[in-house]
Amino acid sequence: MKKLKEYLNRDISMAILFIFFLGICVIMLASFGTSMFNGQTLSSMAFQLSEVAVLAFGMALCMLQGGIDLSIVANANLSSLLAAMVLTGKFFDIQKAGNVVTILVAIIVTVIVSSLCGLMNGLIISKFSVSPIVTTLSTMTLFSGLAMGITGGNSIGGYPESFLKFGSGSVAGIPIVFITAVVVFIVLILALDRTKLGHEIHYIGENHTASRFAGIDNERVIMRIYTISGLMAGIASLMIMARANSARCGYGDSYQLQVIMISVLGGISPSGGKGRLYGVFIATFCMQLMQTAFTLWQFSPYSKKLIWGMMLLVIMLINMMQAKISRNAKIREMNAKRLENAK
Amino acid sequence: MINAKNIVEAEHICKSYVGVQALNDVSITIKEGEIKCLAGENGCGKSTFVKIIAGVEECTSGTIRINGKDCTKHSAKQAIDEGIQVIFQDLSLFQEMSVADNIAINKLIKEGKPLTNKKEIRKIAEDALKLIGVDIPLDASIQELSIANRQLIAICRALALDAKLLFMDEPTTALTKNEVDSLLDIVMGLKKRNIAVVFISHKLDEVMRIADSITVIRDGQKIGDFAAADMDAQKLAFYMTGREVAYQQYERKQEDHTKLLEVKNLSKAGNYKNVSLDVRKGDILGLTGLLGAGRTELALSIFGLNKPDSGEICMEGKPVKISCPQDAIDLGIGLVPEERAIQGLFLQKSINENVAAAILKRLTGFLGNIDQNKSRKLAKDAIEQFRIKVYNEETLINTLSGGNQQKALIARWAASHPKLFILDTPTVGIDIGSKSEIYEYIQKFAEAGIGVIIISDEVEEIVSNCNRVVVMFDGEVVKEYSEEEMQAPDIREQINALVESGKKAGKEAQS
Amino acid sequence: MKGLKKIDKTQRFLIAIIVVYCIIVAMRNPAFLSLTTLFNMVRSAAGTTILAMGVLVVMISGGIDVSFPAVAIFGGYASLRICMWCNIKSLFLAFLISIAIGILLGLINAVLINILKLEPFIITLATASVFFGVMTILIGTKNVGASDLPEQFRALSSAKVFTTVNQYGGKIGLSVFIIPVVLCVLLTYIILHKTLIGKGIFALGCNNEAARRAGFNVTLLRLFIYGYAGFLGGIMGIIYIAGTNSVNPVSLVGTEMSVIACVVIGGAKPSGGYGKIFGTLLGVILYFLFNQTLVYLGLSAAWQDFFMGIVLLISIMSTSYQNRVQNRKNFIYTE
Amino acid sequence: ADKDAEYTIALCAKTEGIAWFDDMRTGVDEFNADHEDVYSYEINPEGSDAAKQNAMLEDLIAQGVDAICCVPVDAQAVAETLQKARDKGIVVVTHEASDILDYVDYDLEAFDNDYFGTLYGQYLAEAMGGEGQYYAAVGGLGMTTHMQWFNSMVDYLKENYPDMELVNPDGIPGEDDNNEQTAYDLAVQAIAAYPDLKGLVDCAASSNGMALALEEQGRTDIKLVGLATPSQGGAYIKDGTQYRGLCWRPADAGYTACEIAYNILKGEEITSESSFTKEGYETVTVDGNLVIGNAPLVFDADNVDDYPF
Ligand SMILES: Nc1ncnc2c1ncn2[C@@H]1O[C@H](COP(=O)(O)OP(=O)(O)OP(=O)(O)O)[C@@H](O)[C@H]1O
Ligand SMILES: Nc1ncnc2c1ncn2[C@@H]1O[C@H](COP(=O)(O)OP(=O)(O)OP(=O)(O)O)[C@@H](O)[C@H]1O
Ligand SMILES: [Mg+2]
Ligand SMILES: [Mg+2]
Repeated sequence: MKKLKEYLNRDISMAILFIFFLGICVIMLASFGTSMFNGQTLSSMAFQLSEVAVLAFGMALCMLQGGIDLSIVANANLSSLLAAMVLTGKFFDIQKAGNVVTILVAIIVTVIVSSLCGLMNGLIISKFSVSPIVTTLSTMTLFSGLAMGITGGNSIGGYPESFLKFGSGSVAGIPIVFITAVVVFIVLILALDRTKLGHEIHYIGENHTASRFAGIDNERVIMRIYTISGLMAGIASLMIMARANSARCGYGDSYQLQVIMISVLGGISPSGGKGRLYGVFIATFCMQLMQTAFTLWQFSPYSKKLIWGMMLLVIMLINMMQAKISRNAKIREMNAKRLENAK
Repeated sequence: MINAKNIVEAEHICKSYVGVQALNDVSITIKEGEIKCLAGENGCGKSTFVKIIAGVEECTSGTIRINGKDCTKHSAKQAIDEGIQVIFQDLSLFQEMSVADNIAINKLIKEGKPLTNKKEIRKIAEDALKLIGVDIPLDASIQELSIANRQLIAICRALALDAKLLFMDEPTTALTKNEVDSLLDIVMGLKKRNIAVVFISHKLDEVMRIADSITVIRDGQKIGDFAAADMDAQKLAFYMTGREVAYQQYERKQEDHTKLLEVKNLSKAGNYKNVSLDVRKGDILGLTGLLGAGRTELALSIFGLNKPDSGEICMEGKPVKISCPQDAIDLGIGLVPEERAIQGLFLQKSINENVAAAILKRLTGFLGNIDQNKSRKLAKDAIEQFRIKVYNEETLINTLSGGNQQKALIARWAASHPKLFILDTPTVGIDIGSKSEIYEYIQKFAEAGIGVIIISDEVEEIVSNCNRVVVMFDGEVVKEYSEEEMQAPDIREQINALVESGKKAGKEAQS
Repeated sequence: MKGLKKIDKTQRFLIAIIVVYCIIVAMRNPAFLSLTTLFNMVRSAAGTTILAMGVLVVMISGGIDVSFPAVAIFGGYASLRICMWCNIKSLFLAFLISIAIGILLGLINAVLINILKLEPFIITLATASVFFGVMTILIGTKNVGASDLPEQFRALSSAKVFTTVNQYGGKIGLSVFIIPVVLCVLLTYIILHKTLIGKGIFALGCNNEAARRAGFNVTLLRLFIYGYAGFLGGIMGIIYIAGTNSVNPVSLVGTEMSVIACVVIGGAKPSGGYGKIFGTLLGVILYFLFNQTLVYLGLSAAWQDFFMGIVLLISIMSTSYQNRVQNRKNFIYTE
Repeated sequence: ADKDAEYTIALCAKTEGIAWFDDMRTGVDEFNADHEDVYSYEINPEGSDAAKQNAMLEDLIAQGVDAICCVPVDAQAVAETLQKARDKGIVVVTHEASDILDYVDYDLEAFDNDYFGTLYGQYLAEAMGGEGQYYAAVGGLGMTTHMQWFNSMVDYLKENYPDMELVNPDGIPGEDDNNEQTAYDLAVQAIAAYPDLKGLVDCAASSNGMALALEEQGRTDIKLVGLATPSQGGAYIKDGTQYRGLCWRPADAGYTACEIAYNILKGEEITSESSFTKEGYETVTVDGNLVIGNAPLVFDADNVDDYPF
């Protein structure tokens, strides 16, 4: 019993979020009936939220450590452009190489480029002690600038069919991209809960001085985190490419703020240390559900922004109050004990 | 003086923090023009009391009257307006701002003139600095100054405007003898001008020199008010600790005398100068001296957090290069840091996680996966072994009392099976019960053949736990007491004298 | 000489870059070295400069604000609409309305930050969406073209401090925008360096708790700081509309990062407690130099962000690294 | 008509909150009013982000509308999604997307873009007296139609007016991001950088920024031809600062797009014989699945006030 209470105390923001989620579902059921949740719609949502989810995971990792990655979308665009160049034979003759090789090369390029971009963030943050916001802000400019420079703003499209399958195909009605997202999610969850790195991330996020004194190599960990976050951008970029069959700098710019919101909504404390990845996943679903609902309601995108912003504030408010309450509770509990002892 | 009116009347003050009962039903009145000293062990609640009267912290219950007005829920500004000035223990200076601004700011706020002007500010600062007769560049920013100088700035700031009541929370910790003297003279001067002073210091001689009345606090409870006249160091110590402090002295029984750690004239500019010392298996080496002596820096250097400029460190005879804590841990060195809350604990995490923090490597399996059960078992054992009072190993650490928190921290390092164990002021803010337990554990470690270094300001602590002692001043080793010397009956007085007397005595001791 | 001493490393660095860059551009195309260039620069940079002052103050106080473009456009556009509805002809009133709205929104930010005690970044991120959403819902996003613009805006747009009639009978001259800019910069300077509040802002940025202990009312201070940022936003809103002599309410959003970039390039510490007005100005100048010399250089717009990014990185890395070394000395570990 | 009408036609344009697509909405709504059996509406993503547009289209598909009309932010990027819509049997009509014809049922162009480009050329030449330097800008180098106009204009002028010289560095147009401020800056720079400049062209609707620059510097000798809406650029066209404003009526385009979709839904053929309601689309040329109207608008001082958008 007490154990459960404790767990709730620690994960209450999760509980809140989940209630939230159910609330949205109910509202939508009420207004659209079950049509909202037929396979049709669900799979379409699955298609849409996959890339956002992966990006959000990357962002969440950085926030868990107490940082933030504003360059994540720019990074995705840059790496997808380079991959696109490969896929469209800008670098070597794809006819000669054959589809499989080309696609493999493209994927490798994406992974390498995105990870390197991430690593660059990590290096600047850990070795030069530049604050994450500022670092990633500048690298964002840098990455998108580079992408713009390379392409002159043009989109590069027209990839091999077999590659597009990844974006449009689905297994047993479940989109491949979504499956990918889930796999990534599971891997990350395991990594965070079970591996050394995962634990180190939490320690640093909670108190980076103490982690240093406990012999954790903060700087190495941070570099890894941002590299992973870069990798997430890479994976997302592959999804985007395969779905849109084109790449262009500026694609998905509006994701940037959205993923930050998702992370906070998902209960990742912006100051680091606290938060669960499945919260982020749930938050992504919330966002997607509302996104769809808004489209059907024909809301203007700005009223959407309004509602999202409000949601964010409300969630933060609830979390704040909950923290305060539990703190006071602890003190009261303690005083009670003291009085007993006094007797 | 008898019918002097009360400036502050605090009644039944209670203050609880998460996990700690900092103050428990404390009533204190402060009269005009009196010098009251608050005495008590580390963590007994002195600073907390100061903060509450200064309107910085709100008391959980109780009433406060300042100059007759009821100020139970008053703000810092109100306190200042009522003529209360504070030298906080953590100094509360503004790192990026200039010395002049830092000194003048309180006066500016007090006067509340919306516009400021540079000349005026510099004037205020200069006058204040003259008052205690030091000169520090007015345009330097605080972060360029040494601890000692920062402390002087904080003092100047409080003196800059003539308060009715001045709180001094351990203002002398980093100061040299003559700086202290001039400060105490100033305090006496204030008294003549009928200004009340509340003086907090762990150096009993200072207390004795100036106090009119002494209030003793223990574990957040008031033991009583005493006239300084009928009070002496022994008595005071007794009241503070609640018993005749006479821990049985530790003596080393180990046979093999090979040196575990050997530091050969290690130097680091601004911290310490060619320090040499050694630790054998089973040694408990005491490292004492004034705050600012560079002991923490030395410890940090051994732990790989403060790269020395020259000299070498040997573990078990082999010269080693320790460039980061991980290296140190691999070599079997553990460090319980000075600032528990900041450098030691993960307050939002469970005991389990806090204990596991330093030994993740050992808990990782071949897939890089952490063995949860193992770590949980370790935590359980730690709770048993160190008698940490908690519900279970998943309890959040910030719900524990200071003492138990510290035990958990020691448990963390015990779990890493260190060969050399460094504890920097391990008993600050810890109740007497836990304190003696901790001593017990430390001595157990030593008997088990671990080399231990204790950094501490409390001579009692040093004498009763250490078989050897090194005294540092201003970054230099001024005296090393061998095991034989430690047997001397008047060893406490010797060390006290040496530490208090500062440099000059130190030099004599060397020659 | 004393003035020179005041110029710190960062600023020298920036000045060097600016000078070198100007020389390069001038060599590529002498036409760059004309008054028109300068005047145009002033005109285009006016809005950003004003916003930058706000960001600077917020950043010195240890916070950050990403909602100011929303605030600015809200203020400006609302004021414009109101002027059109009630056909208000006075520029003063227009400014007044815009500023009032700006301050109000700024205060909302401050209140939320005080209540929630979370990173201002996240909070202002949220409020930015909220503000903008509210605006679009209340007054829509309909563009207003030069022809429908109330004349006080058109007048402001074309008004000049002094003009030199060029051979085409056109009036090239220094736009009146310079006046609000100078005023805002002066005001900011006075607030920061000549008032108690200024000291409070720095103190807050250095050490929130210590500021509280020193007797500052931290809550009021925050209200002032974000209110002031809103105030500047309000002014900028009007300038922005007059600047293009027409308004497209959605075009300003998304510029926040570039403004913050200018301030950071200028050497302000995002951790708070330190920041220089002159540096910020240099930052703005640098930014606009990059943006407004492409034609002279005969470059396509494509690479400009890339250069911007590089300069940003270099400047922040150089400054932060010095701090890092300093901190290490004091056993403050920053990653 | 309303939600439960027989046919639902959704038009998804580039972005919310700019005059152009506000006007297009009036067209769509008008169509909705005119047809009892059709429910037609317009929704737009924010900040012309192709990703968001894709997401919207996905939702529309899932919701199962009967027809989707789309003005793509980035034709390439939405092509796949549109294809998906067609696979689901949804009628897809695009506007300003002549480069992805394989993915759509029909693409509607208000006019032949090459011809529209030559119009820029004609009027510029006319204004400049067929000689002198001119500088040109587009909204973005990635914008298909803008580039198409720019290129055909340049070709046209090369052919017919050898004395006219494009001064843009290596023939690449400037980019004004459809932003008045940027257009203004570009103009000021161009004027300063090329002392004997005689003409300015802006293929983006933000050409009023350039006009403002000209007005300020009183450079009546420099002629400006640019895409313009009466609401944004009208003032300058009226007072002659801008020689001509080229345009087409977004409302009509939106209306006609819906009309095409409607006809297809009703099973009618779209051929060169088919005629549409709106002026400029009464007769269209259909080649393959590209429907080309003849609805270019040319504003000058006299007619600019006649248009309410
Ligand atoms: N902000 C806080 N949160 C939680 N516990 C606190 C806080 N501040 C102080 N404490 C606890 O309250 C108790 C009293 O602290 P306080 O600083 O008043 O002791 P002190 O008498 O000043 O000790 P010292 O002589 O070392 O200064 C300590 O156990 C400390 O750990
Ligand atoms: N944050 C700091 N900034 C500048 N100098 C410092 C700082 N901390 C310590 N020093 C200098 O380093 C030397 C040692 O300081 P410190 O107080 O840590 O020594 P210490 O012996 O560990 O004192 P204690 O252990 O009693 O706290 C002193 O000369 C002090 O002036
Ligand atoms: Mg204290
Ligand atoms: Mg120390």
